[in-house]
Amino acid sequence: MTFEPKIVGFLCNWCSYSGADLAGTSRIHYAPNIRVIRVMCSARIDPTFVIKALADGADGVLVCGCHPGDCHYSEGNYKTMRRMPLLKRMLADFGIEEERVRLEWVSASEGKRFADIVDDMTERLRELGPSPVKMALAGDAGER
Amino acid sequence: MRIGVYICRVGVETGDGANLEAVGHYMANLPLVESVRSLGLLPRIDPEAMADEIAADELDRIVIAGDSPGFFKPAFTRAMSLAGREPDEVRLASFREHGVSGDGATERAKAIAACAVYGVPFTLAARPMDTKWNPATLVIGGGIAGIQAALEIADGGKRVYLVERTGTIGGHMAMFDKTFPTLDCAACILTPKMVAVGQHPMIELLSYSEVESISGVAGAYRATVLRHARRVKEDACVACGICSDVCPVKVPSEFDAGIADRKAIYIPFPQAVPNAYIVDEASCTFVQTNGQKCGACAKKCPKECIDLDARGEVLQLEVGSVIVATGYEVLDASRLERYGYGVQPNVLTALEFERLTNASGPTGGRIVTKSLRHNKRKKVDEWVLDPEGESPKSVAIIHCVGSRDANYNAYCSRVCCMYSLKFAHLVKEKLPDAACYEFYIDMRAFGKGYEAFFERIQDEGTFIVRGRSATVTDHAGQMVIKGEDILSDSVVEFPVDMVLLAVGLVPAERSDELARMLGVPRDEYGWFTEADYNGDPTGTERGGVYVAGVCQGPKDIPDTVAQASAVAARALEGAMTGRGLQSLASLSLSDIEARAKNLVPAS
Amino acid sequence: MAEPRTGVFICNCGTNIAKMVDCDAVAEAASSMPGVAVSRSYKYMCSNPGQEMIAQDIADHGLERVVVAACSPRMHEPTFRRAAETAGLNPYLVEMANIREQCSWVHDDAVAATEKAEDLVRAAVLRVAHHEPLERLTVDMCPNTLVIGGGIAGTTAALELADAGELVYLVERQPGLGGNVGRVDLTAPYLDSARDMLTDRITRVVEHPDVDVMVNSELKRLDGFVGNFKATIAVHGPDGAEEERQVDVGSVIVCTGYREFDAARATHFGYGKLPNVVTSFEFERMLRAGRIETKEGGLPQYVAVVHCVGSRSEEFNGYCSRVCCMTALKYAHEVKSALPASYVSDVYVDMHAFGKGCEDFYRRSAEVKTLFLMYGKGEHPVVRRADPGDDCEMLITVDEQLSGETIELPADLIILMVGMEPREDAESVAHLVNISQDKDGWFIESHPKLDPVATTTDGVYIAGACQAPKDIPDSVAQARAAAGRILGKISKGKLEIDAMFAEVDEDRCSGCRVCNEICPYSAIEFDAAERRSHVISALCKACGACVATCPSAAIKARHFTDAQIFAEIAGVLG
Amino acid sequence: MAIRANPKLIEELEPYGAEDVMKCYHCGNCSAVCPFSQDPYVFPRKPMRNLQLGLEEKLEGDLDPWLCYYCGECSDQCPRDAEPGETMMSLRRWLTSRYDWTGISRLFYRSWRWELGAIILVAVITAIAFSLFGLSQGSLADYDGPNAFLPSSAIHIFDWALAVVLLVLLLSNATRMWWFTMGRDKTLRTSLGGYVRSLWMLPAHFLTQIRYSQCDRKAPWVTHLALMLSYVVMLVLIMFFLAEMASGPSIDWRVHVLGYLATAGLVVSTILFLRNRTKKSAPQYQHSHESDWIFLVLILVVALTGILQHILHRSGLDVAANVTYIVHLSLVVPMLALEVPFSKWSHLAYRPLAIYLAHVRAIALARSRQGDEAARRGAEPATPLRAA
Repeated sequence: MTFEPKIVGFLCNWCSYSGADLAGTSRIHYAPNIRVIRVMCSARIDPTFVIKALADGADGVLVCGCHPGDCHYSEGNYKTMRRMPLLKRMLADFGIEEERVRLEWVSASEGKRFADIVDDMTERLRELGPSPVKMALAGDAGER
Repeated sequence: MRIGVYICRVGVETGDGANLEAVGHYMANLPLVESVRSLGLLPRIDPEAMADEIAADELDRIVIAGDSPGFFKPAFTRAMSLAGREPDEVRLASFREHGVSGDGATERAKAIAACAVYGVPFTLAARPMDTKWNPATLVIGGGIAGIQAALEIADGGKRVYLVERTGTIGGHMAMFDKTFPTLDCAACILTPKMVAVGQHPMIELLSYSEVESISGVAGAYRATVLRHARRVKEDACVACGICSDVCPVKVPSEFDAGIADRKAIYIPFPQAVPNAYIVDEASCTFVQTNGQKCGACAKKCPKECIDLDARGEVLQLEVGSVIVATGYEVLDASRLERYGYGVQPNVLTALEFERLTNASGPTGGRIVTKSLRHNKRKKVDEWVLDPEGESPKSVAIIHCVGSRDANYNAYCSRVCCMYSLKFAHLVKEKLPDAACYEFYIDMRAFGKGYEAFFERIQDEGTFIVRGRSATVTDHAGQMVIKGEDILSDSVVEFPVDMVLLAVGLVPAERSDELARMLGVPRDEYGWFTEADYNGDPTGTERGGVYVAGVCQGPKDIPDTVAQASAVAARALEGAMTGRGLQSLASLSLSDIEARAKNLVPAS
Repeated sequence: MAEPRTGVFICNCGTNIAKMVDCDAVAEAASSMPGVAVSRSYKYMCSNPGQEMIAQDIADHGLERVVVAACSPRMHEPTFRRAAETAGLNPYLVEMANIREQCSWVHDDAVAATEKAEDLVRAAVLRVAHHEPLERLTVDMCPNTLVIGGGIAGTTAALELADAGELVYLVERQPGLGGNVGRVDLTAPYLDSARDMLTDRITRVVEHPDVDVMVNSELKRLDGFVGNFKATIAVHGPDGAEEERQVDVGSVIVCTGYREFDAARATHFGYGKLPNVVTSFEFERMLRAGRIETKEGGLPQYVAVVHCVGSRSEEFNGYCSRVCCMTALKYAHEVKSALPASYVSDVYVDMHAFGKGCEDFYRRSAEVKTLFLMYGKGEHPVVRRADPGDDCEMLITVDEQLSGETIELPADLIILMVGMEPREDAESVAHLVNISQDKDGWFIESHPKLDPVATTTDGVYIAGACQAPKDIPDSVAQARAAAGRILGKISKGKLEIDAMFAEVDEDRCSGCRVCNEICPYSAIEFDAAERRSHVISALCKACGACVATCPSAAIKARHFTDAQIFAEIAGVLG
Repeated sequence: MAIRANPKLIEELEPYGAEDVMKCYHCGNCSAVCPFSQDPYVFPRKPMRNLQLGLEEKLEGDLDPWLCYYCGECSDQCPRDAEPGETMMSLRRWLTSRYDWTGISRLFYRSWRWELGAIILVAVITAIAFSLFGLSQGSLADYDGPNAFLPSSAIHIFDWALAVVLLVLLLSNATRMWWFTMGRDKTLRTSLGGYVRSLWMLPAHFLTQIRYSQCDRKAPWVTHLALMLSYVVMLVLIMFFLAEMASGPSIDWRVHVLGYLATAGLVVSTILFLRNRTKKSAPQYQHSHESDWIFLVLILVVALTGILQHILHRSGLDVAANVTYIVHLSLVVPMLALEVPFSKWSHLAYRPLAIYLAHVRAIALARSRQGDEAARRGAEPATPLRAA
């Protein structure tokens, strides 16, 4: 059987979470691998959340915010835009493939886009296989 | 002081009705008035000759009375200075500008004239008395203007009744994809406000309802509202959509501007507020056959909240203020045959394109041309929008469709230039290789950040053609748009796959009825007339009746929102103090006269 | 610690959820989650029986936390919070799991969907354990308002508030009220009297018991926050003496307007060199005096009006000044009226006749035979002295777009339509009231569409031309809008603050001040003495940007704490 | 090279009928709907613009007004009611007066009193002159024969004399027209060959007015053609077969059948035009200049008196016939002597000439353009997509 990755999604309340809801109200189907966590603004997403998610066994983390210029808090998403690349570079040093952490802009009218992103990410992670963090942890568990 | 009165008229947009002769006689009997002369329609005044007359009559003050008398003021001012008199002593009695029209026109004209003679601003002397005020407010129209006004007032802790004709609030803005010039998505900024309205304890949202009649006076209006039968229990419906899955009837969706279908039982759009389905009795088989046929939805509804036999109900509302925010409709593009709308499948109106390019629209935001399909049921070939269809290689956008045109709407619709530029951007963004043409007369990019937006569009490679195009024709299956490219001084013809018509705005249907109910005049084009063009752009003749948004005249979202908050201020004043100003008509001529006398500045 | 007693309620939403998610299985699984005392699955949780069931269970099982797995919280969170409240449970102790919009409706694999639903419910259960009862705070709202600027916008706003019975302090730099409109004789497009309109307003402002007018004055300091500002105003007496006044205000409206573009900067028009090249405001004076003459005292035969002087240009201001076009047309009419024998030309780029009645006004100016010449944006007409023997004093050379020719236009009097610019003191004002300016120097509104008169600083509003060029009706509308926003707050008496805001743990704060900069609402103050930052909850909009930024994790976002979100993460990952 | 604008010119043009041109805000709709408006002759907007700006020389040198047949489509669709069609008409009137070196035309177009006065004057002189002549050498009782009151031979000579005068006037004006529109334009590289090769267009367009048929509205073309052909047929008959025409009382079918047809054509078409103008049935009939009325009425009465005279003569009432003949002549002479060179009739010559010259000019322009084609393209906002 194929490997089914687990994805944790951090969505901003105003654009992306509404977009995800719209996918639902429009009955646009996508992969069930994602678990969404709502935050008020993508700027709230502390890098440690991503790390924690990976540490707890997520195979990928999706971060979604309003399109640049649309932020409900005027500029929060710009902070995220600067923060994420740094985090990715750091994770890369720990051997975590950069596809595992993804930053996307999804507006409240882009239900379809959200669905496509989830499907695409799921597909890529299937190819990529389980997260090395998970493997490592599993390994540790095995030794004990 | 010796005062000379001159009565003259501008032939255009005259407020009907005032008996100028009577006004003349009246003015002749006002103190200090030496002479009253009538110069008739659009007089050609010779300042030199006028100066001699003034000198001869030794006039110290001139009063020009009539509709838009300001058009003659410079001539009189110059005449005064030539005659060695005080040029500042030329006063205007502006009839049309201060609401001289209909019955009572003559009395109003007299009052305005009196104030001018006394050298006192009419608006100052004719300030109505205040009266008791019912703290509740009725907002008519659930577009962005109505939503904004309702929220402002309700957030102030005051009761609001929001009456919306359709099944959901949101109005035209909910249909838009992006909004100029910032290009932020309309849904992102509008839906939170819609939800807020739906959940606000101080707002009673009466959707699918219409105001039947309004009686009473400023501060104490009684409105009769007809709640059409939604036939779905609003609070019980969970918007699961099973009903419309089983509904066999398909009709064009209003929300999708007709480019997609909806069922007879439908929800206007997923984020609709109230978030409940609605039965369109006009197309519902069950309703049309008096329950003889169908009724499938009611049987299938898991919450049993569909009552196809439900009847409309009538409500009585007591309010102090009434806010009119009925918005607009777009001009019927088929009236301009030369653009081929309705004949050429790929000639779209602005609203249709908004839905076509909208991520939540029928093509998921893909800009595609219609393709010919055979409809087996109807046994006819018809043009359909296929999400997988071909995207246009070239798109032309025609400005001023039915606007700035003596044959249709003489006025400028104010938003078309900018939304056309926005369209050009969306086309270029989604179809970088497509050629895009804008045919315009004047590029009216007047607002904050608009000019920069215009420049951005030009940089994106859209061809801006100065010249309103003339015709859209079909040459062997290829649409061709023809117009004069004035700046290159030649007639151009471009083959195009899609034409977007920047249709102008026209007043919403039934606004004539509403105007009659409220006793608020409308201008020659049907827009509601404000109390004072400059001084009070959101007030009206009637105390406690305010206008906001496009129903007062075309305007964009920022200006609409500003007006909405402005009328909210007035409603809140009444609600907070329990008092407010009566209608202007409540003042008699003698009242105004007396006030003016007392206000005469001591000199 | 012992997990709080939690109730889990799974909504079937008819079959909407149930047909894809095995609700009973989820309920079953939930019952064994930490702290769960009761777990049920029901047809419609949002229905009255559903809500009553929750209330009943809270009472019967002494529930301390409630989790509802149903539709999107954006739809029914208020509903279930109310339900909990009726049973005496703090509404913030309720958490929802979105198993409809983001589960049953978007998946087609029942097993996977059910598994996902369980994860989401677990996340909610673990998260809600960390919830704290929160109270919505209120702060006092001082009903007084400070209006800066006594032009048309300022006077309008002041009257609007005062007529509602609220006290207004109106601060004007100049000795008199009226602002730029006071320099205009007639208004476009109906040529009504600007003076009458102003006289009306000024008289009422001055006589109004609730308006405290301070002329020759300016704002010196503004301390505090929304509802509780302290304004220090310097009032200059006639004898040059300066006295300081301290006033308490709850809100501030900035209506500082604009100044006109200095025509001398655009040298090609010859302003300052050629005697008969005048600015629009200078021409207004001629109109008022009834002496439309050349400097030599002769009557101009050819009068030319030139648009976009300093506006829509690369070298000066890029933006459109919005009012000049209609004013120019007004001049065309006024010249024709005062000098019937004259010929009026109007040199424009695009005719911005967008306002109500304006297109008709444009048409009418064409009907009185105004000659319109169009020049290209980015180009500019050049004015020079005419040659001896010409029947005019000056010649304007225009690359005329509509004819494609280079045209020499005769002129004896040239009126330059000077555009609008932010006032020279705009920057200092912006600094005083803590609002920002765009690249052109205009004050920035909090949202161009949905909040055109508010700013990112709560309680500070902008109206009229200080936000961007504007005509009188639009300025008046904005002034009222600002008043409306304020009246809304005053009418409530107190300012309600959502319970979700950020808090600084003073002991952990290192006083690095990173958060001060990050906050878009300047809601974080730095206490220099204590070397600690702290959040002004009234200003906080709960975005959480500071929380994520704080290097010493000293800031806590109420209802979105790290602990809560970590719990949620652990939950979804089983 | 800068051109001086002349804001006063419009006042000069108003008497010719250009009353609404200042309303135009240049949307370009008119130029785009006109079937004749094509590079290098883009109109009506362009001439309207030159008129607004008072670019006198450009207007004088403009052939465009003659390429317009006033179908009225442009006026119909004009968003500002600036009456492009009527403006072109006014320009034709003004150009006629410009081509005319005598200045008489200008006088006529600016004041109908002058035109009518001149017609009456010429009519009276003609009447007196012919009466005296008739009495001096014949008898009023005889229509033909040796003692004829107005022997056709004599009239024939007079006709030819008049024809020569008219020809001289027309040719001199036509030459001025050529000078304004072609001659003085130094930049134009015309070749004699170009002139010669296109010469055929003159008679062709004169006789068929085929371009007119390209307008969306066809009816005016038919009437217009009928009037023109009838007139030409009549002219030929009179110039070459006057004797046969005048002969009688028996009817000479060789010429008279044509005569009848022509007369019928004249009467019917003029009546139709008069009816349209009174009814204002179409845009091109909305604004009638005094000169239009005078012209139509004159032709109508000429035709009617002609018929009357013909009948009277055929019914042996020679006295009456002779008197009518005098009246007829006193109308014919002003119609020819005044209308043809100085007023509306002149477009009979100017329009075909303009079409011809326009063609020659276009060829020349095309040639001189080939050089800087590339450069020109670059300057345009439009694209390779531009349809030829």
